[in-house]
Amino acid sequence: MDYTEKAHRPIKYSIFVYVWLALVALTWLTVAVSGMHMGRLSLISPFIIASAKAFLVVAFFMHIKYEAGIFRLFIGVALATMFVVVWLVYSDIAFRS
Amino acid sequence: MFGATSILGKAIDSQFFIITGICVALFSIIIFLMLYFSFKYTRKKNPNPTDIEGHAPLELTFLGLSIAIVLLMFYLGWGDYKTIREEIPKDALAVKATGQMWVWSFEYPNGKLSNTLNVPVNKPVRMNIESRDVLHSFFVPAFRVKQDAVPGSVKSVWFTADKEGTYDLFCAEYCGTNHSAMLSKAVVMSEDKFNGWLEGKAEAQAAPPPPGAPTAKGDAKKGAELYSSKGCVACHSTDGSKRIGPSFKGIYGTKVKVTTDGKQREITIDDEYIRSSELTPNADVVVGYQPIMPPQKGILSDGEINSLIEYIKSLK
Amino acid sequence: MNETAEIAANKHKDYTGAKIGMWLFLFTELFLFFGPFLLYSIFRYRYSTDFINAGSELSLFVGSINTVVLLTSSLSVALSISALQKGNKKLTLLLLGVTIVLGAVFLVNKYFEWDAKIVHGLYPGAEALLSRPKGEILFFGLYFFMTGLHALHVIAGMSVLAVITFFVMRDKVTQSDYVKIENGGLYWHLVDVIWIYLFPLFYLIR
Amino acid sequence: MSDYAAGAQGNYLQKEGRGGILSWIFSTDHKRIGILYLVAILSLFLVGVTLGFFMRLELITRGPTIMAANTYNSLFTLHGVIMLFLFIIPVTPSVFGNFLLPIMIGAKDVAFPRLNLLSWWFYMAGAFLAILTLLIANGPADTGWTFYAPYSIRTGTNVTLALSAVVVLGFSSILTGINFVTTVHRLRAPGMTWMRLPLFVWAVYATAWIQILATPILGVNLMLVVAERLLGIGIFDPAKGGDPILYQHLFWIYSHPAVYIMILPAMGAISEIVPVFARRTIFGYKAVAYSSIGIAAVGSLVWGHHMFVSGFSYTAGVYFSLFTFFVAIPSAIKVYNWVGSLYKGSLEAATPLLYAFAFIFLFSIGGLTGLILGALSLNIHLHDTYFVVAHFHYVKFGGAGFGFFAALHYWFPKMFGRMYNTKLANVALLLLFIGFNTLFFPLFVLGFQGMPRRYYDYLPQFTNGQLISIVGSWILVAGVILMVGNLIHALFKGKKAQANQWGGATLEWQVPSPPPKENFEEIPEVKYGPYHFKRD
Repeated sequence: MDYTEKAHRPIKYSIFVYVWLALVALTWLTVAVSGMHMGRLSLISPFIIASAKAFLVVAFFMHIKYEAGIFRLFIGVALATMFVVVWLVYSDIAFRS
Repeated sequence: MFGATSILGKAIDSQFFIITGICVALFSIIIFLMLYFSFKYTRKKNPNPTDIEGHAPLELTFLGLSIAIVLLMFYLGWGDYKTIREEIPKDALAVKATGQMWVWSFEYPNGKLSNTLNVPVNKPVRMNIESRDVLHSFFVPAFRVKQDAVPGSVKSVWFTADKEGTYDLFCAEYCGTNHSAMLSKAVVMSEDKFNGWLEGKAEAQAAPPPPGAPTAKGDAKKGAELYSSKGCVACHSTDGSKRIGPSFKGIYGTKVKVTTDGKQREITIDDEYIRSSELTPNADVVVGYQPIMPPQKGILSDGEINSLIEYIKSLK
Repeated sequence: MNETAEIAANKHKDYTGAKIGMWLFLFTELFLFFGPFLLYSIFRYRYSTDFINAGSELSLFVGSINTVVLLTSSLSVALSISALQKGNKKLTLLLLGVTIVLGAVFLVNKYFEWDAKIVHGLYPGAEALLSRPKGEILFFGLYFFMTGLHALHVIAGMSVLAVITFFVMRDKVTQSDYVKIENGGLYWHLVDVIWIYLFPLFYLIR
Repeated sequence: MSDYAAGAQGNYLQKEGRGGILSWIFSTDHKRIGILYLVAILSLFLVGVTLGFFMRLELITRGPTIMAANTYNSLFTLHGVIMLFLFIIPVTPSVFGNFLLPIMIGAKDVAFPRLNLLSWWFYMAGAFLAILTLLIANGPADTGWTFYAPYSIRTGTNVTLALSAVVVLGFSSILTGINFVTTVHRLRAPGMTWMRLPLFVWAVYATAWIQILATPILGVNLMLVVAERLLGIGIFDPAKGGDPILYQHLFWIYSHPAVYIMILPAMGAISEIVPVFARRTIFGYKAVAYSSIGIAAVGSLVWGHHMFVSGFSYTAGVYFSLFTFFVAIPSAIKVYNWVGSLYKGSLEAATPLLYAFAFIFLFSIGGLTGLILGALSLNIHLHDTYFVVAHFHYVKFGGAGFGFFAALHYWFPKMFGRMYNTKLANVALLLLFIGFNTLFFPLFVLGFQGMPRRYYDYLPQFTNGQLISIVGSWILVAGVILMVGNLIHALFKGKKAQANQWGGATLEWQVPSPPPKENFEEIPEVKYGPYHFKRD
């Protein structure tokens, strides 16, 4: 019985190049935005853009778009843990007298 | 020793007995059933076991009951915590408690300093707790209060003692070698007596606040005050008796053996050596003692160190 | 028989298993950086002016260049996997080589950046730094700790990729058995993802 | 005799290659690695017991008795570091998880056997570094096992080395966790569905997730303290704007879930033992299995209950207290179900079951006193007193420790193919049980009276409690010596054990004792649940 990886055709080069172009563009965007003074937004926008970049890397470069669902489930567990830790630590930081 | 002698302490005690009571009851049921089953269903008495995979209504009932019980306990504990943390009376007597290795000092609103905590009976007292070096914890078991002393910030806790007497005061957060000797007393006295004490003359143990501007020249009298207020007293005696560190009595000018970088050498105790012992105490350690003295860099000013040197010189 | 049962029964190479293991390891790396991130956010919240002042002393230009360098290296390693899967060994080796060189470029930039700060006495424990406001002491403490830890990961990633290059040369990693290069790539991408977050943290606050 | 016959490939203990110690310490066989852990961990356990014994002995009189204050402080630090990081955290997952998990799910080995060996080496390196702190200048760390900043930044003792030891041990723990999660996901035998997994496997699986997700946070926290000591970066040092309470957050984010790393596998072992000796299926399999996951999940939300008087916010206190009470529920479910599994069973009073009863007794006390400590107002009084010391010894030693002893007596015949003297084992249990309660129960009373922990000296009113406790430590040590001696004797002189010594239904009992090198000649196909005793 031969065990074969399922559904792992090589991903096209062009997809990676497009993703890379998007990443560089986002980097340019975040640098450009950081020059403008937009108050609260300039605190949040770099992280929204960074998360978009991280999403692209994880989904395409790290093949999560093409992998089985269990990988997404695991990533969900890790992210949920982080969220809970942040929430609880900030229940101290934000309310300390 | 068991009963609380503060108003909130009494409330906390009654909750302790309710919660402990529930726990004892639960424990008894569990252990009774475990033993009852294990005597009733031995292999001899019951050779043919019955497989019971579960019983949803029973399990859900247990689940529901458990949630109800723990929520009740949570609620009981919550109330007084709120009072202690969030509802400090405005008219409370504010006492500043400072922890340092390994001594407590208390400062009253009129500037009076003391190493024991004196408080009036039946009047709320607010402790503003801070630390000069590492974590300590202000703990008076009889009042059921405890609060960590955190360097860099002031933490508050309050109590109303309702019975005159002298009670133990501990440091409850581990703070180094002499942690277990960081003891003091909380003395609860009548209001008249307390006021008399508060207005009275400074006690021998108490020291005035360290001077704002450091004087360049040393002053043996100031040194004596620093000796008790900075906690040197915890480790170094002035009567020749051996404590954690060497006694200061007649030490100036004598020759001692010290360990420097693992090698022994002889050194004369002079101004320079005392200064380095304050700033980098573990560089040259007197043979027979442990390298445990906390460095005073940034804690003692130059002038204060000079005063201490003068004081040590004066101890013949 | 389901897939897992099949593996258990026959002890074939389990690629999905290897990748699960790699991802779990990546989570531990992620949480390693998550701790300092959390601390950063807290101190940023408490000393925001100090952080903004300190952040403006870092060179946005060098930071941006390094970001692009690392993104490009991520591209080349991703391409190298596809190249190997298509059976193009030469291209694979070339792309892996490019990745490692880009990693080295990143480190050289980082070295000059650190050096410039250290020359000005802006390093943890330095008198010049200690005389500054507390928020700036913390900013530079975190800057050196986090970028230092990240640089160590870049070095580790480069070593992993070097070993994989060697395996590809010796045909130990091939078109039909490529899970090692996939896992090495995953590690490299993680290093990239961490940098994607470090970049705004230190260079873009103003 | 068994459903799954195993051939004559020789067992894993038999000489392999040239034999000798090298064939052990470089073996990638999960069973041999399990034994390596057992030897190393038990040795360190005995060291930890000795340290604890002398700590108690020092307190026999007030004032200095046999050692100086800073020696005592180093002693309780080292006792904590060894007992927690080197004994109770790794013991059940590393020894029994390694030895049994692959066999229980019908696999030939773990997913990454070489990584498994590497994690043993990391463990040994960590142990070596921890011991090294004793031998080099400045002396062992005197910070307590919690390494609280800023004291750990200021003290001159070998804190940096001790912290490095813990970080290295963290690597070991992480690699083991990764291995187990992958193994459970990928290597289950045909028919071994999630709902047919033995409950021990569920518990180890939940534990492995905590190991993966929580350990790195401790690692980076300790690295930051090292960086503070060596470079002075100032994150936890108030003089530089840092905040020592943040150290406590990051420390307990790992170290509270670590309590569940200790207790969950022990609970898993109890869930194996109870049905086997009651000869009936476990009551509420799903509830017990899911409660393991529940404990791992909710247990990650309660770390702040170590900090109620640290000066963190009131709001955080309320959240953490609430979650602390919630985490009691899955633990309570397990206890209900173990007791429920005795109902209408056919009980055999064998040694492992007696150990399991001791576990239920002691763990219940530990768990319920945890509720007392979780109540906010009571915690203010009880925090950092002997009450806490008593509580966590009831959980960690009475719970995780006795659970480990139960597992050891249950699987010993499987691991070594020999039986111990059951009478002596029962006597040892009695000594352990009496000694344990005499040692730790008085501490509840002392704690309520206000005796703070980590005290080298004490006030006169605490004398009686201390003395009773010290006598208890002698009984306990006698019990440990008898138990270990009995097992070592059995190792060489014990009677041959049967393949299925206790009549268990899980897979490990279907292979010979000791198990063959490859576990199974042919991977079995699983047709029943783990506690299905009525085969015929």
